[in-house]
Amino acid sequence: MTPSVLIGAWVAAGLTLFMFSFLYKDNPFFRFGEHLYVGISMGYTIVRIYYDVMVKSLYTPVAQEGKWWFLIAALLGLLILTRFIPKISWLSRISFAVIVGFGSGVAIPRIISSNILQQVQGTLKPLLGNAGQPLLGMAQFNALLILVGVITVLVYFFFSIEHKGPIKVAARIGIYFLMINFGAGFGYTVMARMSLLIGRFDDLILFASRDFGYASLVLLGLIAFGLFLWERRSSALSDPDQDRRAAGSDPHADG
Amino acid sequence: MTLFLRRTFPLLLTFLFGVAAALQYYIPHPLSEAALTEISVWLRIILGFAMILGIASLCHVHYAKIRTRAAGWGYSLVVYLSMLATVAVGLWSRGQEEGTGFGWIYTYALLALQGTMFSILGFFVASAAFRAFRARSKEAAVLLVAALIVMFGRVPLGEYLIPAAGPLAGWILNVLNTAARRGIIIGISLGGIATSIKIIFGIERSYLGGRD
Amino acid sequence: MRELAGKLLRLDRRVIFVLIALATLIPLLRPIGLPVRISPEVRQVYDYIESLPAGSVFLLSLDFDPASKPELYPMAVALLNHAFKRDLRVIGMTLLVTGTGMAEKVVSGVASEHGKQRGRDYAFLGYSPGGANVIISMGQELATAFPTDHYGERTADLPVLQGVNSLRQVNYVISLAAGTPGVESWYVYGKEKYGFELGGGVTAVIAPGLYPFLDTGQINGLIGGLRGAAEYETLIGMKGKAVAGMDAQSATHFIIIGLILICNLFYFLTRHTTIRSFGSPQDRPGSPREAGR
Amino acid sequence: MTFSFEFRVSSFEFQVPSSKFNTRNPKPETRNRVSGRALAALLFLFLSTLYSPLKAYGDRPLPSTLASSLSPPEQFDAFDMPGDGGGSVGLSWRAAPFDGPTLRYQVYVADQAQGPFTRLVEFAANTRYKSDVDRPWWSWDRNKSVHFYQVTSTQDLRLESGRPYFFKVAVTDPRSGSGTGGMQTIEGPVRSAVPAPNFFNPAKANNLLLMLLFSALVLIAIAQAKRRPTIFLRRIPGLDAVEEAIGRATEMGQPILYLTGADDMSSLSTIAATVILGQVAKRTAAYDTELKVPHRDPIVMAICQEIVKESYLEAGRPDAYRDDSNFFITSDQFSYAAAVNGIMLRERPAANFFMGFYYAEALLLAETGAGTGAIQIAGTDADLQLPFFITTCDYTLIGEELYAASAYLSREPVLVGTLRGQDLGKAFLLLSMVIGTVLATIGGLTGTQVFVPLLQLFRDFK
Repeated sequence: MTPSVLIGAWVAAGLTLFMFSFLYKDNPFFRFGEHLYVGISMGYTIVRIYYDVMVKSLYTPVAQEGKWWFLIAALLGLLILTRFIPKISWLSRISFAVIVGFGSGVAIPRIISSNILQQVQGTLKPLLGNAGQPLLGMAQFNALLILVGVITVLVYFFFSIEHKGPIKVAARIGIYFLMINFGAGFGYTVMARMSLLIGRFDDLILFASRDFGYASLVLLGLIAFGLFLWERRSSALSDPDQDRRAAGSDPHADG
Repeated sequence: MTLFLRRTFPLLLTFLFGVAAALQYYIPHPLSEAALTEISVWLRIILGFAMILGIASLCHVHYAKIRTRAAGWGYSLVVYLSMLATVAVGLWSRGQEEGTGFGWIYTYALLALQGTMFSILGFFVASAAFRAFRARSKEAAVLLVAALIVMFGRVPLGEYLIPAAGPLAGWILNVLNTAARRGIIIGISLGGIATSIKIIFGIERSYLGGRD
Repeated sequence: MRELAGKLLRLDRRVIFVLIALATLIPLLRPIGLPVRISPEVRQVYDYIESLPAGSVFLLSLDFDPASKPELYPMAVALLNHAFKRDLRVIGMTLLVTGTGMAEKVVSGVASEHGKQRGRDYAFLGYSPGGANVIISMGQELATAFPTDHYGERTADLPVLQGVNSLRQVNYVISLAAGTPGVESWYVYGKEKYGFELGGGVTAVIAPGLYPFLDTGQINGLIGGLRGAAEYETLIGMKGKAVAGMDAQSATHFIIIGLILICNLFYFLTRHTTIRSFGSPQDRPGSPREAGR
Repeated sequence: MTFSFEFRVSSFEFQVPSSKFNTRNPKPETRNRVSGRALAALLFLFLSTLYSPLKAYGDRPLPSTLASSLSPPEQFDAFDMPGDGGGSVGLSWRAAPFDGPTLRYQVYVADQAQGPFTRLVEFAANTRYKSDVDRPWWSWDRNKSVHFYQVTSTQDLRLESGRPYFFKVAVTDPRSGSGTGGMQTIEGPVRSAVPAPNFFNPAKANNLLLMLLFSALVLIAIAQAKRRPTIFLRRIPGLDAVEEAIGRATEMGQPILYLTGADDMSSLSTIAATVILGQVAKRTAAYDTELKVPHRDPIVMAICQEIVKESYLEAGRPDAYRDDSNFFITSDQFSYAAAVNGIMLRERPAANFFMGFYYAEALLLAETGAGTGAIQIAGTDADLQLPFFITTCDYTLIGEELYAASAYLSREPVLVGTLRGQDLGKAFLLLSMVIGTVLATIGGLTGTQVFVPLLQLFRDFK
């Protein structure tokens, strides 16, 4: 194992535990991890933008392929920076207009295609047996349920009609469909989230092995001890009542 | 003239770009495809420049904290140092990630931090479920039952205990869930289209801010 | 009793966190191996590898990066274990540069567990840029796409690749993928032209999108998500990470289900008492004030 | 299947009332006789307009395999494929009476009229008809008696737009070759075509039509609302809570946290979120409550600064406006979530607003906020994240309600009119789905293809 991998394992295990300590409460370890994370991610973004956008998408096409019109984009980008100069900051609106206009225009036909046509098309199913199928099988029943669900949910979303009479009944049914959707969506996602947790714990277990010098275990012990010291210090420095109320936002714990 | 530049010209641009972008979808000509790709590169370039605004804002916030020695200013120092260090290593590595220090930061710091934040969701789904899934009303009961069945049917043990749970969960997901999702999606689409149209026609212009 | 129930309803979240952590950790350390129902699409992959005679050529393309590791890595381990057990000639490769290191580690790791020798029993070709184009050129000539293997040795000289000039001589290809390039690319640019059999292993997120390919026989089997990996581990009788992961899944799901059931029980016990916040709609039980710190 | 027959079937269905399931009775009759009759009239209209494209379905040739009477493919034509980006040619020829599974067609291509021709494909003579192509009736003659093959670029052949290519089709009988040594192959004439890119894809015409229809609906509804500004609007509970949340934050002297979502400014959810921010900012300005808006996208941040500034101006409190109430954190998903969580835990905002589009970080933010005791109001069209907001927030604007929210908050006739337009659009789609399902059911029961053209109006073609 190379030293870079070994150090990497210790760093990764340490940062993982720092972030997990947030589950206990806001504490200096988490705050350090959080701020480090913001700094690193910002630094990473800057480097990526420099190489992938500024060099690859702007400098190379303009300087080497002669695509001078990319300079218009650069100009629009510079216009946004006029926001630093209040007197001419209105120039940034020109760029906003391009971005927002383009975004709204691109959206319409694509929304119609994938969110209206494809959804309506999926709903238009025969409710009674197709040729060769039983007259009223499971498929037909499901098609009917889907139709009822789509329609009642849509009715629920009517804004300018008062919900009373049959509209109210339909909207109520729509609400039940929505609730099933939310419940099922929640239940369905639990597995994916747990997979991530398992993946993370897998790494910690790996780093706890002898090959990595028991990194996870050592660091876990250190962090637990650190948290203990921090709790003792903060409860000694502030009166208990205030501490309970403002746990986690304790000014004395600041670096 | 300045009023035109300040107000009308941006609205005109919005209209032109909006209509052009909408019509592009119906034009199969390679030119239109190329234009779309080109504009998306433009947007990336604009965003690249705009990021300077973001960096300035971030630096400003943390600089203010350090200068006034506000509570926790040491952490602001951490932001500065880690950002500068990452940029320095990234430039040193020429943006390459394979086998460089930059790649090391990515793998052992960024991925670990990201993976951990993401995995905290595993804990949060549990605590959110505990708090929210109470049969206070008929609606809440429906929500609760749907969630329970799907959770039960998704894992091997549940399916082993009650073999019907798997197919039942599948049915809820594929039929009842699909129905409601379709309704939501169609509703969202109409809301989105209406917003788009208002923007293109200059009816919604708050994103331009200012009065002049 | 009611008081106790009320207290439990305002249970500190951290108790739940500890329960979840334990329910994840314990099965990972000591896999129980709860029964997993084998789905036909996973069994088809297994059966196909079982049916291959020893010495057949099996190509495993590990087209994923560290982000999809939790789901796809166990699949790679299980498939490689199976292939080496069956004494197949194994070729490993990847279409994603960010996955190269991980792919190398798993191929060489499992191989050494089975006492297989690099170059003689298996090869790891590494990464070649070009995405789906790599598949096309591999179909014409393997050595064009990969002049050398990952370790810099000429592919033409590797004993394990004797008689394998292109994808036409490969018996079975499995792509482990989390997107494109992935299973679809291997079908469109590979199987359709060069006639090898193709299987897929994908993350749970993209698995539903590949079932149409399964129905039409474009792929002969599909391993989906951690669950699919666990099924495969069960098939080859190896309690690995995926089985442990599925145990953890079962455990955490049942903890959550149990918590919900218990809290509803308590909720009905306390409903008629005047414990703050359960009666009035403004102060719903789901509202944060109850969460407890 | 002819026109008169079709109509007889449908009129029969509508005139015989019967019990629910023992006869194959379509739905409308069991509901309402009048609407049934109206439907029949409507059907008649449609059928008469659809008569011409339909007649082609009938005359499919009987397959026979008289190998002796092989003749060259008739009416062979090569043409540029309509509605594409170029690089593709369509070939069509009339189905012959001898077409059968044993005979095969071979397609050849060359870049010069004299050749050399290379074979592109060979297929059984009873396959590949024009009707097999999945294109809508308004842009494609779905003819079952014409063979069709689409030539596109492959690895071996590159079709370039703007230059001619030459094609021919041969029919061959493989069986005849087994005994005599040379199999019987008859070639058709050579035709040429120039693949060219097109400026309109007619297959997407229904999409365009819907876009124009919705645009018109919204614009008309807005115009109407300007004239008659009092339109009934049902309550959205989450919006009533906005006022309450701001009031509570003011009382407690704590800030309000407002998030605009994960997407950039070109996303409609972000635009909706910024519009609502304007309304919220007006109230915070009036109450003099601190507003905190952490950002992930610098452009959204810049625009939000403008919007908030404008709101403070409108509320008459330009002095209270602070430029750094909108601030940037980072563009990375989870470090942003971590930092916002930190803000929630340390600055204890009394109200959290989550508007716009969210990904997996939704629960991370909302559950932490729930732990701090803040009032939480979410509004998102991210359907996958809705369950998590519903379970962790006090109020959630579901999907479309996010877009409606700004209309509710401002009560401007223009915005309220948009809601009316959206409702009309919904009603239109709702009716289309009901009628479409009924027609699909009738079509399924009777096995007729009459309604296919109508149903195709609601299909997505590429």
